[in-house]
Amino acid sequence: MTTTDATGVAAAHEDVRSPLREFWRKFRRNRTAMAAGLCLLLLAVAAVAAPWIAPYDPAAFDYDRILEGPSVDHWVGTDAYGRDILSRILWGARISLSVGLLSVLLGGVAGVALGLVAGFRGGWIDSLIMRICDVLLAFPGILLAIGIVAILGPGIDNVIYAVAIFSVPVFARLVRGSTLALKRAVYVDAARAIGVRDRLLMVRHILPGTLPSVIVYVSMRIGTSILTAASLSFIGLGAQPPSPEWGAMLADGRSYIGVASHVTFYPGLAIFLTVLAFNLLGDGLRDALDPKLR
Amino acid sequence: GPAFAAKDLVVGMPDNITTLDPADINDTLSQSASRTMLQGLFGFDKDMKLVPLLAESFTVNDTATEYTYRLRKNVVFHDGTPFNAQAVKTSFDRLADPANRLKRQSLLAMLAETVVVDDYTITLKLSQPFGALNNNLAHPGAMIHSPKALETYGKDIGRHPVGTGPYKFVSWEADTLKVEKNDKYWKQGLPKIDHVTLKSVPENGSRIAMLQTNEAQFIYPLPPEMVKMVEGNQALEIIDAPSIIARYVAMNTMKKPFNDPRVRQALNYAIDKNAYAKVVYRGYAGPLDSAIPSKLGFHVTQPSQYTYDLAKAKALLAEAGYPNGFEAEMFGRNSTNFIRGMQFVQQQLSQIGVKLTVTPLEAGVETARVWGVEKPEDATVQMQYGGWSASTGDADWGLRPLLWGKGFPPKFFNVAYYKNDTVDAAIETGIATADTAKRAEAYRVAQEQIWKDAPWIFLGVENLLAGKSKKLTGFYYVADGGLQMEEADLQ
Amino acid sequence: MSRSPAAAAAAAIDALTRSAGPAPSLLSVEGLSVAFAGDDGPVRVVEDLSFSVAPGETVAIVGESGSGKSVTSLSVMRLVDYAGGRIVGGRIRFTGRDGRERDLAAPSADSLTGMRGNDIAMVFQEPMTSLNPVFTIGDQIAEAVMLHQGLDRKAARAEALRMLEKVRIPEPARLLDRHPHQLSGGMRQRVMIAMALSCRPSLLIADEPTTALDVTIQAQILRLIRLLQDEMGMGVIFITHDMGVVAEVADRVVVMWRGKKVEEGPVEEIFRAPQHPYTKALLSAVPKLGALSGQDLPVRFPLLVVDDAKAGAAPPAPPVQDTVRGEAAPLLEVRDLTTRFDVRKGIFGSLKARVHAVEKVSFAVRPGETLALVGESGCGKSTTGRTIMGLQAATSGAIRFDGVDTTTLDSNGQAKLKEKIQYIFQDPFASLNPRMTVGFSIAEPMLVHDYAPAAAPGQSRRRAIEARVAELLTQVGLRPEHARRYPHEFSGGQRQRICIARALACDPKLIIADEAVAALDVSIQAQVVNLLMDLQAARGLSYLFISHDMAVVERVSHRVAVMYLGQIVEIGPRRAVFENPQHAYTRRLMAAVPVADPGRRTRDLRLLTGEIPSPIRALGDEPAVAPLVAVGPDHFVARHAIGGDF
Amino acid sequence: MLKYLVGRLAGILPVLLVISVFVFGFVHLLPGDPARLVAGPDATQKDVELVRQDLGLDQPLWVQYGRFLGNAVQGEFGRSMKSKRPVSQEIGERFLPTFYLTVVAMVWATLAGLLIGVASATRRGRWQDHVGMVVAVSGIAFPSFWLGLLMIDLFSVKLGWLPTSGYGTWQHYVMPSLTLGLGVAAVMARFTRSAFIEIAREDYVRTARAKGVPARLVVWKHTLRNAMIPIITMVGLQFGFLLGGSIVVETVFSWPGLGRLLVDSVNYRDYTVIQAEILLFSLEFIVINLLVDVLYALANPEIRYS
Ligand SMILES: Nc1ncnc2c1ncn2[C@@H]1O[C@H](COP(=O)(O)OP(=O)(O)OP(=O)(O)O)[C@@H](O)[C@H]1O
Ligand SMILES: Nc1ncnc2c1ncn2[C@@H]1O[C@H](COP(=O)(O)OP(=O)(O)OP(=O)(O)O)[C@@H](O)[C@H]1O
Ligand SMILES: [Mg+2]
Ligand SMILES: [Mg+2]
Repeated sequence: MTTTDATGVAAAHEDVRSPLREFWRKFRRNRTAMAAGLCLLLLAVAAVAAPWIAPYDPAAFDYDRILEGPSVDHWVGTDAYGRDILSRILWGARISLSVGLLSVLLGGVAGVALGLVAGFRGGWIDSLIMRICDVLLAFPGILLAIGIVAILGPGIDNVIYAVAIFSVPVFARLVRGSTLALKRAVYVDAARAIGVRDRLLMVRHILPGTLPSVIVYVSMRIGTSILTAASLSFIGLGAQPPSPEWGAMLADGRSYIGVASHVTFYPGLAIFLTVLAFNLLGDGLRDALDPKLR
Repeated sequence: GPAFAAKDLVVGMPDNITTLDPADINDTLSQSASRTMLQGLFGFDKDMKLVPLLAESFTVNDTATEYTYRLRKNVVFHDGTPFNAQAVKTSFDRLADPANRLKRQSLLAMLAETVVVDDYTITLKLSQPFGALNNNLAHPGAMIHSPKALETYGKDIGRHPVGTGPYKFVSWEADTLKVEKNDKYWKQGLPKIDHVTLKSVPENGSRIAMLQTNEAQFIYPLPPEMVKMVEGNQALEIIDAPSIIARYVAMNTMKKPFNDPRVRQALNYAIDKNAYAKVVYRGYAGPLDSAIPSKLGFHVTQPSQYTYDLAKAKALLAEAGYPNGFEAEMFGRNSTNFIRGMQFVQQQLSQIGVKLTVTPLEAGVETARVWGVEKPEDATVQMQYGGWSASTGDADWGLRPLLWGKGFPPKFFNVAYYKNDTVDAAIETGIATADTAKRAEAYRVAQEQIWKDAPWIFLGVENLLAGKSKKLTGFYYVADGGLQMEEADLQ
Repeated sequence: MSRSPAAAAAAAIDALTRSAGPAPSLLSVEGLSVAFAGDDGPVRVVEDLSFSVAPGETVAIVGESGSGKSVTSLSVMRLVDYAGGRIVGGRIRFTGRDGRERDLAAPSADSLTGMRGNDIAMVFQEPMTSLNPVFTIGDQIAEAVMLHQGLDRKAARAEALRMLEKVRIPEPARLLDRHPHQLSGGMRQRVMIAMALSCRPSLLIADEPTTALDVTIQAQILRLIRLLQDEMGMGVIFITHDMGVVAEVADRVVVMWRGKKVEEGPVEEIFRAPQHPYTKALLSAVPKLGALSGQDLPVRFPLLVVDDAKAGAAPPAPPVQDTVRGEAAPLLEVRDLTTRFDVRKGIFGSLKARVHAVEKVSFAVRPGETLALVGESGCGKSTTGRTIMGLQAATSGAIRFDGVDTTTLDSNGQAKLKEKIQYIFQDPFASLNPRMTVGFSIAEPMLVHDYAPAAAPGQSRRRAIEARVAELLTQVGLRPEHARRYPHEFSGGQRQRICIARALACDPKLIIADEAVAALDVSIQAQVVNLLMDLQAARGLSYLFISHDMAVVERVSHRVAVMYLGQIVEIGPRRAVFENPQHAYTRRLMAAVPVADPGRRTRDLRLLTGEIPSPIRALGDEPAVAPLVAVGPDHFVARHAIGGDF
Repeated sequence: MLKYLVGRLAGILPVLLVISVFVFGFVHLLPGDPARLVAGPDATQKDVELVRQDLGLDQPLWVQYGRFLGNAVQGEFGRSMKSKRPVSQEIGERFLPTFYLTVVAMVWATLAGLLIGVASATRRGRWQDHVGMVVAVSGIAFPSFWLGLLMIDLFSVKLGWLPTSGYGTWQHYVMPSLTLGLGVAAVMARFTRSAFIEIAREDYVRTARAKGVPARLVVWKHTLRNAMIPIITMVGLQFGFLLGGSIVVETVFSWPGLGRLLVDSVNYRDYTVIQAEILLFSLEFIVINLLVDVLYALANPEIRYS
């Protein structure tokens, strides 16, 4: 017998692809996700380029133009100090994006690792990790944050740690749940039968199965983290006034809601669009990682 | 018909009541609440002027160590107990006894002995001269409980207040206090309202919404930026009253560069006080033209004001050896309003090259970092954005806690670590006598010296803002931030 | 063309009621083409396929693995859409119970829901993954009954129970409340069959319905299908690679090859005079029980070389498999191995009974030897294998590999051990990680064990491994490019070959092959079996070969162990066991093997009834383990204390 | 399972004990002097000392912990430092409002989330999916204070349908539960969608279709049940979070719940209340997560605990 495979037709089109290219090929086809990715890229560029593209100094007061609505001079209006909101949003992207992304990634990595170990090992390790998570979950955020300020002191990097800590238990529980189900899969047994050691088994065979949930949560959590970071800056942890930070802008503008709604609206919109973009991007990622989707 | 309909008043407040035992209260809000039910020998009228309530008259000796009061007759507590000298003694002794650990104990800390002369005469003997005693007695902390209630409820008196005031206690759950008309109130024809509900509605926007829907007839405070929302409504009006709340930035005079008065003066010149009022209070604020607000007793407007003058500020700085300015850190509480104020100061001082780092502090952190510091050398505070409301309405409480050389934290609140012998002497004289003329002179001297030394950046005095239904009359928002509702009526 | 009377009658009625129209058929597939989305446009996997099924008729579709059989059946159900495929041409005309004829290939086939399960039912190829893990067996069967027969829950459950009895599952009442993962492969397959048959469809599509069944059960199932067929004129499409089964059940045969039909005809004709070279090759590769009678040792399959056009020359005589080094110490030694499962009930799971899946099993496998483990479905073959692999904790007993007691090894040692023992799982799809390309799956054992395949000079390790993967894929009859694909993109047989390739990757010493060739068409099967035997000859590999296909077992094994209810009832040299079976169960097993000759089919329509023995026992009720006694050289048989029909 | 449950339940007490030490230590490490905070902004040092004695804060730490533990064991948590009421009353009064609001919000949000998630997943890539996504993202990115105030403005001020704030009748629940639930609904929707897509292509879903199970049942029964694990996880977590009381919603709608109590007690460093609250929250999470684990096993019989 020479050949045994049936699909001669299929065979002609088969060529060798690297997994990365395969991923990129699938991802590229998802137009929504591409658009979202592009938006985020633009935003990142805008954040980096803020000093050059922002029309005003984000901290420059103009007492004659307080709480003005959008106009030719100030495209999205001014705030209670007469500062240009657009410039502040652009500058604020630096802080907000980095806090949102880094804290979630940090917390995500730690949480995923803990959840994997807990779900996979079970027994007392599981109990220990999960009870610690219970306590962390139960610990009110402000209290934890105050504690962190006390221990670490103020500063934007500490905000990132603080917000990351908030995320850890959620990721841990999420991943543990999926792990419990996935570790029963026959292919996990199969991997074991090959001689794959537990650590690799977790990382290579179970972790990818938990990723869809993780990606979804990461993409949502980024928005929450931006807002959480803002509440931290109000207890003196984090971005110090007058650094423009989206969440803080939003919270500050709250008093003007009935009077000058643009003060909250535009930072709110910035957060909304960013979160939307991250979510769409997240969906694109999870789809591109899903082998069953072409 | 409407004439007979019960008159129910709802007041929207920003916070929860902590307790209704005024001797153990330290927040204005709970004080206002307890004032509906309880009264003291003296009180303040709506203009912060001392008026007698349960006392009819008093005499005092020259050294201000012995006060004798004649009490009002035919007054009964809500529970039927008659009001008399014994009742006063019970309440005062309770407050003065440190063993009871009441938060307002300091009001009567100097009390050595209470002597019931007769049913309606009582003498207070002090362990040291104290000229401002009547002001202290006018403080809500010195209001008088029914002795019977004190005995019945003991430690829980704060949940079961029984006084002589215009309203009687009905209920208090989580965030709502209900009181009702006291039919046997000693002031003729008062009160006019049948039920008053005090509700805590922390969110500003929600409070205004309550007023707009007539779910509440009076709300306070009204944030300056939201005044517009009330102004638009025909049925509503705004109360805009001057307060006794001073806003300032204290500078640590023991630390460089603030140990140089020229630097402190320069900073005072560098700030546009009108802009401050406009930006931080939307114009609802007045000037702080001396170390104490004008509504406090013995206030003296200082003749030479620190008017906004950047050139002068720069010159002074240069003279002091900081031609290019300097860097410093400013502490302050983390409320929106404080942060706004701090950002303003930060921006203003940047004009003369002073670069401020603004660090908002959570309440507890502030106690640890600022108020709890044991030794002046250990103080990390350089500048502190603050505010002070002298709840006794007297110059003494406006100066002594803040600028007295013996009042460094943690004892008092002299976070400027300001010490000046003239000022210290004046403050001590002021408190050692009940002679108004002597006191006035002492406080004049103190204010003048402080103004010259400028341990603070004097920013302003904020206005009290509240919103109310036009139908509500006789309801006052007093300069110390308290409410007076005994004359209130709803049309 | 042989047809049941009922079918003929139905056809006659059809002819009367319909004046015009093509052949009176239940199902008529005309020019069907199906495509999957490929990287560069659609790829056709079925091309211009036509065939028809009359009521009461059984059409067998046979053909090479990956030739499009499953895709065809999915298309008839219109389920191919959900698998990512698309019908790109042709018509599928089906006459439902209501007498209306529909084109199932028409774009608006959503209305099919009412017909699926009711008019057309299907048994899927992969029973392991085709049952919903979260519902009980009872619920899953009852659901179909409730949907289509309008029975209430209780009645539906009763019906489900009846169906389970019909497919000869032990203790069906208990099974109703169990979940799929607690069932053996064969049990699951029977559940699938029960589910499909429960609604008495007019067309049954059975995709390899008996691959996981032992021959006795298989015979039962075939009989059951035929019974229902005769009762109600059910048409059957039977997809299988087992030519014995084809000969047994089919009226007509459709032979597929590379997505196309290459031959079609009545079963006798196909067997007697195959026309297409592929058909010829196929038939030549069919293993026949008794082919090695009189031979002591296993022999490779004689293979025909197929090319597009012509049949190859006669195969050279295959060599004998004399690889056992009898003098050497046993490679694997299993002593008194016992594995039990707890059966719990209710939310709080109180312990009610135990499954005695493996009871005091002892055997040894010598280097270079193939020991076949045969036995009824659910008798504990897989569990034995899993326990040896350490995937399942043994209740008691000892396992020694290469002289090392594996139960005492730490996890590190266990992992190391697995370079030398490999396991081929019964269910190939479930045992491949769906998120990994099969290339990586095959390479993984090499990576894990730092196994360095022979590299060409100057070749990096990575390249060497890639080359090795390509080599392995080719060895099992796939193409190197397939390495980039994901498991779900393969046919059942292709997946099984992938698993075999993975097992071979590290040059193990022992391979436990659990139904490793069950899903392969005979030509591939023969090829793979030969490959395994070549490797054995070359490297002295040992196999523990779990299978129910007696013909294949005969080909490959040096010795055979027969399991029954968790115990070994007979073990001995293959020739001795096959030619002189001593235990009653062994004899029955031999008798039930279908013969690939339509002329010799047994038209015995009686179904077996009566108590089916079960390994589930109440707590404390331990089974008696019969001692093995020697009946010949190296040949042992269990002697039961109580005589009779075990 | 029963054994596991009993074990877990029995494990709660020691866990709480450990937590109590941790919480006690943490709370006392926080910067801030409760005596000064409780005494008030213009209290003199003498006042502060009095308060300190009154609160027993002058005692050594271990004595304080002993007293805390002694009280806790009796289900009493001492008196609030700020209000001097028994902590149990202080918390008890606010627990039910929070609990009811949580339940109402969770119920609607979970249902809505599931619906949106399933609708998005089954119509993936089409406009329904995109709409569902935008709605879900709004739920996450929309600050709740904003939504709350907008609703008050619309439903109370403009339309006069609902009371602005407060607690009591069913009308009072409408806006707070909507505001509170929006984020939960969003999370649910996203997770449902993702988990659903994972499962929808499994072989057994195909089996269900082949059985002729109507599309609706394929979705709601066969697919969803298998997709439950991450959904259950999230329901549990969200429920736990909400039970802690939402500071924003309670503030905007003057809801007398635990969230505001917590903020107050943190502001005053009201140790007794903070400790009791954290213990309560921990207990809530432990119980919820226990339930979640049980639900895991119910949803997926392959999951077994030992
Ligand atoms: N989802 C898919 N995506 C891409 N290709 C597929 C997919 N499913 C099947 N194929 C390809 O279609 C061809 C036919 O597959 P099919 O499953 O019908 O084979 P089969 O005849 O049933 O084989 P077997 O006997 O091995 O089960 C195979 O080459 C397979 O690789
Ligand atoms: N996880 C489990 N829980 C409970 N019972 C189980 C479990 N796994 C297997 N069993 C039971 O153990 C018995 C033996 O199963 P096993 O899978 O070993 O059978 P098998 O011989 O491989 O059958 P087949 O040929 O059908 O695959 C069966 O009765 C099965 O129901
Ligand atoms: Mg197939
Ligand atoms: Mg098996």
